Amino acid sequence: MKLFEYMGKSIFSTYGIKVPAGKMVTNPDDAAKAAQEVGGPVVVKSQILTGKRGKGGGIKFADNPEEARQAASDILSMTVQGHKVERILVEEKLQIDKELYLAITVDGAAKKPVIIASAQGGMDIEEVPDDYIVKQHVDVSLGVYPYLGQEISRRLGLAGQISKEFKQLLILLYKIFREKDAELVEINPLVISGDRLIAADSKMTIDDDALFRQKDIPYVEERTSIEKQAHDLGLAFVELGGNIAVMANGAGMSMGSLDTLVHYGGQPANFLDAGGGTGMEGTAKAIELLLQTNPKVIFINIFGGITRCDDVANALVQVKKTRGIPVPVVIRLVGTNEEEGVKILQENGMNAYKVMQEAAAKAVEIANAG
Amino acid sequence: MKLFEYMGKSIFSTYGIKVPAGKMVTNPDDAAKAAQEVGGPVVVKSQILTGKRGKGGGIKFADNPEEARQAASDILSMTVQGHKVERILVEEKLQIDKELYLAITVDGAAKKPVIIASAQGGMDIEEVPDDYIVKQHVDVSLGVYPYLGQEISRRLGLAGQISKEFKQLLILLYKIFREKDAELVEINPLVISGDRLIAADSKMTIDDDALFRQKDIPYVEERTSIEKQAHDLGLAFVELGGNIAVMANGAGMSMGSLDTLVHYGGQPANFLDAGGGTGMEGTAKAIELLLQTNPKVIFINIFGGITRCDDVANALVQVKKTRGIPVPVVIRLVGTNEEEGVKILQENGMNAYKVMQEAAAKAVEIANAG
Amino acid sequence: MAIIINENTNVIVQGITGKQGRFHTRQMLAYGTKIVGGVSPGKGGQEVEGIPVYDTVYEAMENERVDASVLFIPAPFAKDAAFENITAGVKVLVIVTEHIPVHDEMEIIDLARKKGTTVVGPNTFGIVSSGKCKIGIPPNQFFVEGPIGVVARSGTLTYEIVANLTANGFGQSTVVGLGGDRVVGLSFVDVLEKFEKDPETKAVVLVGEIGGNAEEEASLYIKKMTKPVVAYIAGKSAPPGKRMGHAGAIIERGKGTFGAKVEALQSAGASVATLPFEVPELLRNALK
Amino acid sequence: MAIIINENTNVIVQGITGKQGRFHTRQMLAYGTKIVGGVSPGKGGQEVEGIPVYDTVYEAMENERVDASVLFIPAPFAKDAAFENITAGVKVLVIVTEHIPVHDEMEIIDLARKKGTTVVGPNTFGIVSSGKCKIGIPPNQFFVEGPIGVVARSGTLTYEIVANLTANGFGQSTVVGLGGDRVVGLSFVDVLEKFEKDPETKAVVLVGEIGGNAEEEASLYIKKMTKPVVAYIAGKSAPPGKRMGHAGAIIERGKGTFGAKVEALQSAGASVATLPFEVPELLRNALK
Repeated sequence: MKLFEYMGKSIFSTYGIKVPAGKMVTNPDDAAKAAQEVGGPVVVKSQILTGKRGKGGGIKFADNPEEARQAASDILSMTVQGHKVERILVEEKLQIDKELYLAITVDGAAKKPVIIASAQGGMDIEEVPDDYIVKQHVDVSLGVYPYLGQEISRRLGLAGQISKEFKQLLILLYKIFREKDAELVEINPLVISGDRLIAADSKMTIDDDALFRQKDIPYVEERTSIEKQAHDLGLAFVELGGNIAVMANGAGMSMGSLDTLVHYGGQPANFLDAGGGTGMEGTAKAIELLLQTNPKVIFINIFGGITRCDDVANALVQVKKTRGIPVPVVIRLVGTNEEEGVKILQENGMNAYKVMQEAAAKAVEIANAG
Repeated sequence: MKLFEYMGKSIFSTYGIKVPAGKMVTNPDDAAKAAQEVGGPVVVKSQILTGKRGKGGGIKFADNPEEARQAASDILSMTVQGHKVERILVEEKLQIDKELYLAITVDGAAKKPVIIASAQGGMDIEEVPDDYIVKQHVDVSLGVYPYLGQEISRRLGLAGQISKEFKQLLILLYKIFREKDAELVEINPLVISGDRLIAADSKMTIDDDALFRQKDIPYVEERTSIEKQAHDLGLAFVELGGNIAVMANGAGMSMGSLDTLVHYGGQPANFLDAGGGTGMEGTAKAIELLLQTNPKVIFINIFGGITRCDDVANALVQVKKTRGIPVPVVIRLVGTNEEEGVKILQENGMNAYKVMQEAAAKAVEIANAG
Repeated sequence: MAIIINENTNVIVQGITGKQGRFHTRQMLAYGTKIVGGVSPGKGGQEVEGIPVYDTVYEAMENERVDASVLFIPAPFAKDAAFENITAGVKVLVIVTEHIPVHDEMEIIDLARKKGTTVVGPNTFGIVSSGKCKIGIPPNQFFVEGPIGVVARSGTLTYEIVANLTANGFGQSTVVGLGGDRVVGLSFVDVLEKFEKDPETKAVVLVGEIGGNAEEEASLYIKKMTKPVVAYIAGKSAPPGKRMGHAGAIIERGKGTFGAKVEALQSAGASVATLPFEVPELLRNALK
Repeated sequence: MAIIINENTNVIVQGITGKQGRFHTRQMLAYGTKIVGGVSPGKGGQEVEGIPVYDTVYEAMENERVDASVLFIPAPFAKDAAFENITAGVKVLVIVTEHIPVHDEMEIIDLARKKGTTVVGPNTFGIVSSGKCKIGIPPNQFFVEGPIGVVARSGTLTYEIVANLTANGFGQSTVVGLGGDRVVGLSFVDVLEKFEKDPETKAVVLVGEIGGNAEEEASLYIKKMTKPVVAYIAGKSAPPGKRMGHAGAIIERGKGTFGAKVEALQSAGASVATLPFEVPELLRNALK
């Protein structure tokens, strides 16, 4: 779950990391008031869950409250990188002597947290040459101690008071990363302003699987309405925009189904992993979700393991009887309780394929025919 | 630094470990009031920094506030195990189904924390047969997880709700042990009362070397006045009650000096490790401390390493000149700047021995002569 | 032979009294797995499917020789259970549980490395040394003994591929599910090294997916292998920035794309199937 | 020969720009110790006694071969400095600092064990392989080369005994200060095992004290040794319950008494001196 910049900064501030004075507001009047409170020139920043706001015009400067009001009004009417702006952050404009980059994230290959730092901050870290990037893995049984900050600080070429500030900040940032179950905490730019280090931006992603123990972080909804419904049912769902609604069991199997459809020239409407052992009720609800994508055809690809074919068949029958399925359904059904499942389908006027690619080809044919 | 029972229980309570309802008071009237607040029968317990209070009459039961007042009055006039009682704890009398023992301490041999538990609580753990004691070391890089509590609980023969309570309690107790820099946390007895586990007593020792980061624990003074003065000077000092005041540099050397004096039939007045590199001023103050023990003779045993012999000699001369030394001083002085030191002593009418045992024998001779 | 587990592997089931644990214990027993005990705190002394239940892993190990453990434990408690197994000295730990927080996963794997425990998963279907021992949840009938090693990141897709292998006469030496999470105990390379050394294994099927760089790293090792490798990578059609079910299956900041993986594998000498059902044919060609 | 350190040991001094660090660097150089660098955060690029100063241990190790490190760092920061050395891969770490919190000591030693670092101390005078290398704070002049291994818990008392040995013609192979704290890196047994194997060492002097059970454990090993051991235990006259300067030197609950230690040592075959100055004579008898 991604957090808005202002939320990340609020967490930073709670832990003792310096952030610019500022306030999140939702309308131009409050923006003017916030600029008044901050005093002096301010930055007005759109709060959206994506980077590169600057390029889209989502960040503006204002020298006084009136300009801040105008900037807020402009930004609140924008759609930046496809995200409608609903919140803005009005902040003091920092005196910037230098911009650094600092992030902590999960390195799946090393199976460890990794600290990534650069003395070339402000730009996208992917654009910084490798020679200017310092990477340091963290032993999770130890965590981050001052010596690690000192070593990174040395490799970044920091000295004096800034080096001391950096050591402290790194310890706090790792504490946040760990205690908030973050997958990513990123400060870009981390600004050197006189002898202070200030987090001028904040990017945080919280591990969805850990939200159950992060109750004090407000939920940020980034999903579409259907994706949210699927999530509430415990299903993984991604909207893709095509006209073949797809359900399979297992994430790899679902991806494989999409790949096969695309291979035959089809356009999937969605990714939907119905999971293992979802049962009849869950499967029925999953099928209803598929219908919300307004597809031309529904493609169901089940290789029954924990998932029972008869459950899937019964779910289809139930949806057909209760609310009706207005489009053709192509179903491939093998594995646990396959015979029972196929029989149920046949009794209700539906057929099942045994081979995945044949079913996929059929679904594409139907979709492209209409 | 040892904590009083009521202090340990207050820490327990803050961390979520159940303790009996109760209050620390310092006079009989407040004891009666506390008994009133607690309601029902109470226990009135002397608060002293030693065990075995029960045997000395330091624990009494009272059925009502009036009895509590009387018990408090009795106990406050007592000296239990050599400690004058100044504080008492008035607590609810528990319904006791069973008494357990639980402690966490530092195992110097294993270099790890060790959990010690027994289903035979209430008595001194040294008196419990080894077969009834469960010992479990803790990996400091992991700490204590529920599985460890489950395993100890199994070996103690606990079941059901009590086993669950025990798991939680152990995690909390280890947290206290670690976060409060304890050398020892002990609950004896840990009482099973219905389906609750209650810490009916508390013994805690905080690492003196960690007090600098345990600012919220009130300081408990157990030292004598001289010991406290020595501690404030950064010196290790223990009163021993004999008539030969002793100063040496290094703890082992100081013990060796005492052993040698005793070997020759002397009675040391104290242990004093003047440390390494204390300098002249520190050494002068240490000599003044020695005079407070009212000795018959002072024995100084210096093997100069970081400690410089001339510093020690100058310190002696200074004390002699400013406040006078009313008793003989026997001094052994070798090592760094030995020649200068001996010369300074001679110029001021004092002599130095080269060999420790000769000096010790002389000091004993003087002490036993008078 | 086979890798990691075989017909002599003694297994305990942690969480054996739960619905999942009970069901899969029955399935594993039916497959022939030597299950010597179950663990369920507070339920010690009971039996499940004729298997004795212990209160703790420590207790189980006092009573049985234990080589491997499989976890059917809800995600919030999985770290505790994993730590118990690792500190008790279990050498192979299969974690089926999905949705374990990634920080817990990092801690589990860190401890396992330090103590020398092999972790399969989390979020895995498990591991099957076909015809000898199954630890995990795959359906029994498709896994038959043979010369093909299979290593995969995802579950059902692997059953599909294994069923296809079996239908085409290719039995399996061992089938290893690495797990679908971003942080898992085994990498492709760990498993490929074992297959390379296993005399029973003649060729390897690698089932990967988009996201991460596990397949790219595997390619570096495949280059050095003497045995042929056939790969299939799921997620060719997945858009960037969208997590495709698995925590690890996401193309972020242009990394972990289908194209990069296929290119790496092919330049390392692996045959790459465009669709899952092409695997047996590529395998047949590779083994010619 | 000698144990743990020798004439080829390259040493860095952590906290070299402090008063203590600077003074003892001079002393160690005078003894002949190969000091190749100092560490002091923020002071990188300076020199102390002609020795280059680095910002971190990592930096020192990029520039020098480092075998050992000695810490002159105030107690509150010692754990951080020790962790730096251990994680950087330093193999011998001498911690002179006293008053380090015992929980920090347990963590330092736990990490050192896991990473294979030998920790001498904390609260030690250090270690001297006489005539070859001195790491720590003892006065130089008394330590001369010879066949006697010395292992001790306390400092000045050891200088006294070593000076007595030297005066009586007994030079030392290596003198090891375990440290006066309750939790230290090396036990008597660790060091005795090394002396038993060291061809230069012909006999061992063990300087113990009351408290703990280190001497009792040592006795179990002494029983198996081929080389003679002479011991002295300080604290015969100490009353129970009083901490005699060292954190470890306290008789608690009747454990760690002088009597128990002497009996254990004697029954293991060691000669035990009643007073410190008797050691050389007992040694002479033991070597006959």
